[in-house]
Amino acid sequence: MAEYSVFSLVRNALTGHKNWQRAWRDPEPKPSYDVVIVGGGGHGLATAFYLAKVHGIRNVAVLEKGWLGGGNTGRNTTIVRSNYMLDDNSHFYEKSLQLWEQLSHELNFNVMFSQRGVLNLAHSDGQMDRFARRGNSMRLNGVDAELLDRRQVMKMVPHLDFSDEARFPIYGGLLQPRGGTARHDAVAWGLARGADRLGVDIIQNCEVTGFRRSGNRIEAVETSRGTIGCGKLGFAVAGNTGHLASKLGLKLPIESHVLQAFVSEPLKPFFDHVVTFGAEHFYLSQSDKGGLVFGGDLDMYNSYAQRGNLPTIDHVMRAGLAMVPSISRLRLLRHWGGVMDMSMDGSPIIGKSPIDNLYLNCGWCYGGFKATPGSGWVFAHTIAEDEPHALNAGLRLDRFERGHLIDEEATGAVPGKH
Amino acid sequence: MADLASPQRRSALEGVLVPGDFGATPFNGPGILLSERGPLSVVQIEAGTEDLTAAAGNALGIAPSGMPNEAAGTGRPRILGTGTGRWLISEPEGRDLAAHLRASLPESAAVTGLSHARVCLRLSGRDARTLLAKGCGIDIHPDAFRPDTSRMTSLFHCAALIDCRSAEPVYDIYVHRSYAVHLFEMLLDGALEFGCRVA
Amino acid sequence: MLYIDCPYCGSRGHEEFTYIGDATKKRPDGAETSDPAWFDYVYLRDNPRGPHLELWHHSLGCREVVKVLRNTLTHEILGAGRPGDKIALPDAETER
Amino acid sequence: MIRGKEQQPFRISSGGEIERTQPLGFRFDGKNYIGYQGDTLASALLANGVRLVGRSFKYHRPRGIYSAGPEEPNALVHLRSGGRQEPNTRATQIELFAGLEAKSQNRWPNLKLDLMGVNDLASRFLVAGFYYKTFMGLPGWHFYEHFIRKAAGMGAAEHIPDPDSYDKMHGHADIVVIGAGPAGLAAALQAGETGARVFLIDENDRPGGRLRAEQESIDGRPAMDWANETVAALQDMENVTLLTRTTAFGYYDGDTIGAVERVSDHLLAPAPYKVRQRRWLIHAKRVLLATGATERPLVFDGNDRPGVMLAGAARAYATRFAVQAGKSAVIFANSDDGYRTALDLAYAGIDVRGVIDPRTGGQGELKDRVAARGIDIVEGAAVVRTHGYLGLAGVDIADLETLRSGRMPETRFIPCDLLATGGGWSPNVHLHSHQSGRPVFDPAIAAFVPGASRMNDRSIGAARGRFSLAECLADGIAAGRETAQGLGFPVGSSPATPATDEPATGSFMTLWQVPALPGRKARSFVDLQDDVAASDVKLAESEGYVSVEHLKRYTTLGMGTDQGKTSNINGHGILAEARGMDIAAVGTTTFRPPYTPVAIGAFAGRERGRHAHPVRRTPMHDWHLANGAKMIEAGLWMRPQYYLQPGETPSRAAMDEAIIRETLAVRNAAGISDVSTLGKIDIQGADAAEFLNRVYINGWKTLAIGKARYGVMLREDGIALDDGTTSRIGENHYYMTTTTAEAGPVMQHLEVLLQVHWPDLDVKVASVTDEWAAMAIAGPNSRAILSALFPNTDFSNDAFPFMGVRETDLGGIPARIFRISFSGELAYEIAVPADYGTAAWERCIEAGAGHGLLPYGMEALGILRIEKGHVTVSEIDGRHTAGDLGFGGMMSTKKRFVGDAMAAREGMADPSRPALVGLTPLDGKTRIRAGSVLVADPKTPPPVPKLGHVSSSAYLSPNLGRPISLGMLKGGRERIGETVWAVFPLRNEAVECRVTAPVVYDEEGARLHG
Repeated sequence: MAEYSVFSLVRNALTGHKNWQRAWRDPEPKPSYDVVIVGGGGHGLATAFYLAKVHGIRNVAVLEKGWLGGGNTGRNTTIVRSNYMLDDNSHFYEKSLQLWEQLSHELNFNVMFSQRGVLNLAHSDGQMDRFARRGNSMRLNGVDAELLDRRQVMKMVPHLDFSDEARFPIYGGLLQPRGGTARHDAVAWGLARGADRLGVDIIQNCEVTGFRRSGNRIEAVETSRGTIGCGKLGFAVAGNTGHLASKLGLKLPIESHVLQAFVSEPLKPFFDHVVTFGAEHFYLSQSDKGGLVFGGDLDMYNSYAQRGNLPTIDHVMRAGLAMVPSISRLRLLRHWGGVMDMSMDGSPIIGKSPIDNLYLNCGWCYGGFKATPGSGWVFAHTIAEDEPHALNAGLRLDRFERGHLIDEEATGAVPGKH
Repeated sequence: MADLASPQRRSALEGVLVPGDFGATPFNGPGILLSERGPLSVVQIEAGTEDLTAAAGNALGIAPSGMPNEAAGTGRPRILGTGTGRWLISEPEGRDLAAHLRASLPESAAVTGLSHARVCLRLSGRDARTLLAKGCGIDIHPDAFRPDTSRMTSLFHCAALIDCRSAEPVYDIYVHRSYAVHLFEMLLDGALEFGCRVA
Repeated sequence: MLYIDCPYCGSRGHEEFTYIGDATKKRPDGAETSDPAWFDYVYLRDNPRGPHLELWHHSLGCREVVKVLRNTLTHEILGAGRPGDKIALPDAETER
Repeated sequence: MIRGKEQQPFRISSGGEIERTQPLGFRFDGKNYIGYQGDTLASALLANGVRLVGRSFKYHRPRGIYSAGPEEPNALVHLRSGGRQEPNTRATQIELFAGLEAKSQNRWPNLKLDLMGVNDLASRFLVAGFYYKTFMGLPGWHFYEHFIRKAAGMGAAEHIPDPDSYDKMHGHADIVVIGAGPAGLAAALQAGETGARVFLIDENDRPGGRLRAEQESIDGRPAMDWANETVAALQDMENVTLLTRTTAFGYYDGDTIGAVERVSDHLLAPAPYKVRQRRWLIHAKRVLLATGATERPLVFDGNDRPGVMLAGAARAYATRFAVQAGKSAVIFANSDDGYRTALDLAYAGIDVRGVIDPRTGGQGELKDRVAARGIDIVEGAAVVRTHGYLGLAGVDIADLETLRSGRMPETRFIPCDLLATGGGWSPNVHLHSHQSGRPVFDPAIAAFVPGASRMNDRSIGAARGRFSLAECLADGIAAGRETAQGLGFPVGSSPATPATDEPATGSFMTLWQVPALPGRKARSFVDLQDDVAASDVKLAESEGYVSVEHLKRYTTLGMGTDQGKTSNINGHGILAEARGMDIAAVGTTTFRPPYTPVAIGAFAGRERGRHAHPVRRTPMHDWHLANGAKMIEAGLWMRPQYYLQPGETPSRAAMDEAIIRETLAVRNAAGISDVSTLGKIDIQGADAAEFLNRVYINGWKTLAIGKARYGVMLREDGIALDDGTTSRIGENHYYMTTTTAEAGPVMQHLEVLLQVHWPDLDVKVASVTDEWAAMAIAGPNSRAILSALFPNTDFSNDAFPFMGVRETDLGGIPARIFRISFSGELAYEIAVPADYGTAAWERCIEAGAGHGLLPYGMEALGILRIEKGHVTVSEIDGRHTAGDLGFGGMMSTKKRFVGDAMAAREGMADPSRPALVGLTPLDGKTRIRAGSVLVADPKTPPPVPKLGHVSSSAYLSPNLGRPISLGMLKGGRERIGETVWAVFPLRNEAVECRVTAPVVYDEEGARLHG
């Protein structure tokens, strides 16, 4: 398959763009595969890509019930960062960030990874202390972090509310300069193309309807496109993990919740960084197309509906105005919802399951997008080696039962609060 | 120091609620009238309906309604249902209402004095319903929210108990003391377009 | 807005409530601290896609806990009552 | 006042809804013009002959006014200036007002000479998705992005505060009717007559909908007469609320409609005290969607030039605004709308030079009328090319059949400055599909119509593909009556449907695109705003982006500010053709709210600035302010941080001095602090002690009346939730205090336990946080001060020991006194009813005057409690167990309590977990910052193993003369006496410190019990 480059672009332009090939094939499912991954979002595709690329396992199928990237991959606010405090998260997300830094090159597909800096604002001394602890932990883990005081924040993002009228005065902030955004759809397409080029079968419009079990193993997956045998089976269906697991009688420490996302009308460059509000759940960045992309808090109740409600919209917009008053007359263009796997400690679960050849990749809460390459990388390792990588050893399922929680938000077993 | 003058209550709105006319000046007068009722005695009772009914006959001279959201007592005192087996009783300050009720109720009843925990704002005027509709999601249509019923709801993001005193309309709004300034400011701000007389 | 029929206050928008969560979790009072029932109670969820029994606290209203049966896929509210009430699936839903 | 030439060369001398007696001056791109009241900016520009109004998103192609409504893809302008500026505003929806100023967007240096138009020359490289295939090399995307971002975007915004205000309003209705066209008006009238509470919402300045734009009649009179009479009748009904200039932008759960009312947008500025916009949230029992339909363009080469316009829009400009959208017109439509347009435009005095009809046969009456006027009709033909650059100069037409066969057809040039095109109408199913509604494809009109819905909505009239006026009226009447009846409102006998006079129309022909002339690189635009051409759709298809969602995301089809109102179906039709599938099988993308973009300010309403969130004030708030307090927020409450004394000016040094002064006052004399913010819960009932026993980790069965006890509670997951003292003030009566931060969560925790899990317990809880003002008087002189305040109370150690509680009065003020201490000093807390708070506080200040009493704030409190190793939210931070915090010994083994089971898990009971310790710098002077991380060796390269962190810190304990800190250290209790490094790499700091017990001042507690 042809490499993408400025030269291929010119060559094709001069021949009327008639020679581009499909970005990925549209194969019929084979009777069986060494590994079947359920879920054609970023995580499932990344897993398949790294299985083929790093572990040489190419007889792999990715099953997607709808269209690639149609779940949370194509619905999120595209923020990429590794500014975590707790070691298990910090090391894992940093690996992911490092993979992001080479992803466009690795995939030969521009995923528009833009390292424009992620700034978390602090609004009290206590919050500054907590950010300092997080930033210090990051530094000790080899992750970039800078603690800004109020003056430095003002210099970097002068449009925040520094007035006396501000309900939430800005004390400072924690900056991760290497953080940023990426083009979410491109990630799915680039990974799909990359995996396909290594021989992975990507099968869209293929919904898993059941499983064929034998003892403590799963022999095959029943789908809307027939039964597909599997040597090993991986779930990468965050948002719907609870639903899929229930078909196997598995109960997980996960609830599905809806998280809304928002975009404004397109504007010329207006906001150059990713900034999160510290007083309430709110974050803002500007897409390359020009839309301001907003995110906020969950709607707070269990939901599989990909849409949210007005009170949360009000809440998010109110927080946005409190952070950047000058967005008042700009207009909200679209809002939508994604279904989050909210785990009971707010951290993901990647590892083995109680079923021998089933591997779980779930519980992403709202941090899934930035984890995409890292998640695929460690999940591929876990599936290939039947053993977690050191980077996801702590993210195991039994940590809840054993009391080794990874609770960044420190809100406990209330999934909606993470 | 027992010789100090008898203490005066200081309203949570002192210095904030300033009498006068604010905002627009419609030819037919302000559309909103806003004032503070007080000082009040406010007591919460948790008890069985029969216990309260029996005690109320003696202590209050009126019986509570057993129906949710209903109010009883047109003058003093007023009994507002605020939950299953729970009522709020309010009257202009005079007697020790809490002690009076405690004495009249069986041991099993819980009596909690909230005279200082609540600020009561009286809202009236021809635009009062519109003002409420700005800050609260309940149906305030006169057919839906009738006189002598009350609602516990969210008003400008504050927990509030709204007592509909008459269809004119007149509302008494009970809000937690620490939120009173916020609520008053939101009500006043929302009332400016109608003209607001603060008394 | 979800409209929840609070047994005391009547129908109210969900912004007056605080979501508590799964109402099928029964506190295993009396079970030994080592009993797995505790782990199940605190951490595990059926998380159904469809009708879900759940608790909402009417925190800006009467402060009573309301048990609600709600479809998590459609957000339709199928019934509400007090925590001890049995709330059955409407016939139409069972058939679906 | 803006003055201009009163020319308006394209204005028709009579007719229309405009007020010719009210000329309005306005400015566009620096030039002055005159329009009339009743104009939109678009109609006024057209009246003045302004045809070029903007540049397209990607190729910067010149664009004109394309529509007359919310679907406008092209005519986006930058409206107003300064704080009121609004980029990306559709000229077709801006009501003209005197003094209006607007600028064109996305061009440099000006509209006519846009240098970015070079993109158009490079268009063969800038095809769909080109950026995914390049920009991957050095120096990296962030470099290229800088230029891409500048080129992208549409309008420009500046960071200037918005001077206007916004409101929010709630509504409740039996029936909400959305859209006040013929169907909506008829439905609202029927429903309103039954007495049902009806909201009728319309996005325009006046009701009437499409009737305003067409030459229709009802009962033999102009249709607008009927509309006006219906509106008058509705306005007389008290049960009907008519909201004009109000867009229903979203359909939400619970049949809730979100709408935005543009209260003042048609004015230069809002009137005093009036808001700019009002955001409505309307709860409906039933919703009638009379949202009409949107005309879609035909897709052909050069279909985007200024002068190409939707046929229905050309009619609207002629009929409603009395404006000729051009002087000489060609019409190209695949339905009888072409003939309707020809008649209306000819009536408006426009030279109609031809109707190009791709159909051959099957037309209705209208064609005969057009033919009778001598207008040229060309059947079986299509427009294949347009001419002109900044404005249309003419079109080439050709035989469609020849074109489809791939042969080069003969073309014919027709000079014209207006090309009115109509590709059929798509019902506005947006609101229907915001919820679960799934539109279905109707081949008869080649459009999606509403499908099954789980909500209580019903679409009527054009919104469900019933396009004739008679159908709309009949649909509205039936829906209004039936819906009201369904809700139990009595309906009378059915009224007759008003008579209409509509000609029989011919069939509709599906035409997704006109094939390009052989050998020509056609620029046939599907999405005009985002410059998505038919060739982009085909390219995406050939690369495998075949799902409609992939198509949308790869090409940006329908991603513009118009959300693809005119483009989506054409794009999907072309994709279906390319895939050789039926469009119904290809599907459609999901419409997302809002229907049209909504100002962010409208969602916030009045909740902005300092009202963005409530703040709570303590009863002594004003006293603090009047006495030099610097206030900070703590969990919504405003609390004194420290107090400046008269004559001191705010500075870092003054602050430090104040904090030291206050700390020393407490240790050496006395201090008073406002602790009203602590949560307070009244607990009554026969099982109150049992309840406390279950929620706290320690035992409560033995607490005597008149005594207080310290308690710690856990969450169900075994992590510490909160701490505080609870006092027994009666046989079955307790008074619990919580921390400020956790007051709400603890109250809810108790209520849920009682109501859900332990309904058998006889316990009642009530929040009394607001009832009591509370003040702590601490320090060696506190006993003397208390004795002065309460002369009748014996404060001796024997009579009033530590943890004693008394109910008494303070000169007529009822008071509760608790001998408890957070500072570690001899201390008392006095609680009085809140309205007496200031009076009591002032008496304390007065009584303490001779005893060195000073008010102290949060900072001094922090130092005092760190000296004593007392924990706060910095330590009870949601991640630590009771054991970690040093409360392991308090955990009763004789009873069960919330959290005990989960606290027993292996990872929670691990002795190597972090434990609370004190930390003191080895050099006795270097500050240990909170947020430092504890490590064994500061020189270890990353990743560095972490031993814990510094949770709280005082840069100086004035009592000890050195900095002190608290931290959580792995295995900390075993490491007392050892050294550890507190590192702060963010500031390149590392402090070696000694691990101590948490308590570093008065370890024996002698002062407390003194």
